[in-house]
Amino acid sequence: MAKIKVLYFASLREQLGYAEDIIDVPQAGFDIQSLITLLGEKKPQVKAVLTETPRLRAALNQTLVSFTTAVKPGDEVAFFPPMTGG
Amino acid sequence: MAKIKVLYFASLREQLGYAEDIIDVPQAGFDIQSLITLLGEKKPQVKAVLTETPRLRAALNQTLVSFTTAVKPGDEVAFFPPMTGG
Amino acid sequence: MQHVVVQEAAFDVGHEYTRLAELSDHVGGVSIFVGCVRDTAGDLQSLTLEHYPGMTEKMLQNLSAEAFERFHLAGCTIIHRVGTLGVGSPIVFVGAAAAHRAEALQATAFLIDKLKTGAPFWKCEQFKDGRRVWVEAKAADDEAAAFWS
Amino acid sequence: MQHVVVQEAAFDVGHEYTRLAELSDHVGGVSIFVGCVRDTAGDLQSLTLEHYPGMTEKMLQNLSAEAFERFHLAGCTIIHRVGTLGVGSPIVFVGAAAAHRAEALQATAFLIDKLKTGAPFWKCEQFKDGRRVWVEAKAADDEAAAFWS
Repeated sequence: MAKIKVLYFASLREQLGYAEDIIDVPQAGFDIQSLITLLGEKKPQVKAVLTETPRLRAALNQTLVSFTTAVKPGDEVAFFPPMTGG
Repeated sequence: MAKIKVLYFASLREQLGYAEDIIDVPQAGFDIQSLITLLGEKKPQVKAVLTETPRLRAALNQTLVSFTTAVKPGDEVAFFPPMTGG
Repeated sequence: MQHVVVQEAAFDVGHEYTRLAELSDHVGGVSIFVGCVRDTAGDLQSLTLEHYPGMTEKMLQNLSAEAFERFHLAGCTIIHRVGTLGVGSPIVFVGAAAAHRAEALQATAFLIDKLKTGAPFWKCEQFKDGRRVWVEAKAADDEAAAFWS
Repeated sequence: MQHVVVQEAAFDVGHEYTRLAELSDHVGGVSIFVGCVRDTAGDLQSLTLEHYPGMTEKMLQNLSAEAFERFHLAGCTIIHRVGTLGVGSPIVFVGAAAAHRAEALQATAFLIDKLKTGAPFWKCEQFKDGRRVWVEAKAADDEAAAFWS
């Protein structure tokens, strides 16, 4: 097991009332979708927010990724709604 | 017979060395093409400049027109090369 | 707001931007294009712009009115300079303010494309070696203008 | 020249224009788009922009580099504000300087279309009656960004 940092932005951060989780993940065979499942098991509030966000986006080490992208210990993962810049 | 004013712009004006002609035209049945022919008969220098200008443009009373547009006494006609603004 | 000017003097881009941006709380985007005197080969001295006074203003006002209507603008500005301009000098300012970005961007492209071939301006280049050359109209400019028809 | 900034402070459009226009004698056109806080119904108090520090700068720099290469730019500027902004406030400045107008205009449209959906900014609207609403992403913005792919 090793730790990864999970960040929440915008409506996700606001609904949770906090911006960051640190979570233990297995060393191998772990992707963004597995992380969502694990977070949901450990934190019901996070599960609700992630599943209720339409078109949830994920970034791995500050790059947009699909949910099938592998996560390694030490990575920074962020979850947020579709971006609305400009 | 009645007078119309003919203006020349850009390379036409420069080649002629002057900017304006006043010319007598018939009262009726006269178009831009007839005016070009008449100018050519009366002023060989104008004929050379008008025929040697690629894609010659004409304006009648400050509106771009085709050479088949009728000209009336008192009108202002202008000849110039394709426009290059902007 | 439609603001159409032909002038010898330079224009202030910041000032013209503010005029468009502050029109209304409904403005969500301001788009601007400025054309400058380009010196591709390092041999240009200056550029002289001649125009047809009276006809120019009329055609630019028609163009502004067309853009205003077509792109649902809150504001539209066309400023075109005439006279002799040095390398790098601004020649033309076109700007549009609209509720949405697509309309502002499209109006700006429309204005400059149409203005290139549809208003009675003519450019004459003066080179450092003394040559004077009237700029020839480009077929690409006719095509760009025709795109909006 | 590529100039990419995320900041709370306002920007000076005239200053940013000059930075682009004066890059080189090869610049023939400068195109600019500024997005502002729009109040369509008269009930908006302010707009707050949140972002993902670090990722934002990286994505905007990638976007600038892509535009610079793709449209053969002499200069490219992206300035995006964050924090709480009042109605009418400028939010974002994108600008491009190029030899020819088409490249400058296209680069500007590309930058703002891509930036709308491709950089980690989120807008929250505060209304005069106290409501707070996160702005929803528009399908039209995804389509506009996809146009450039």
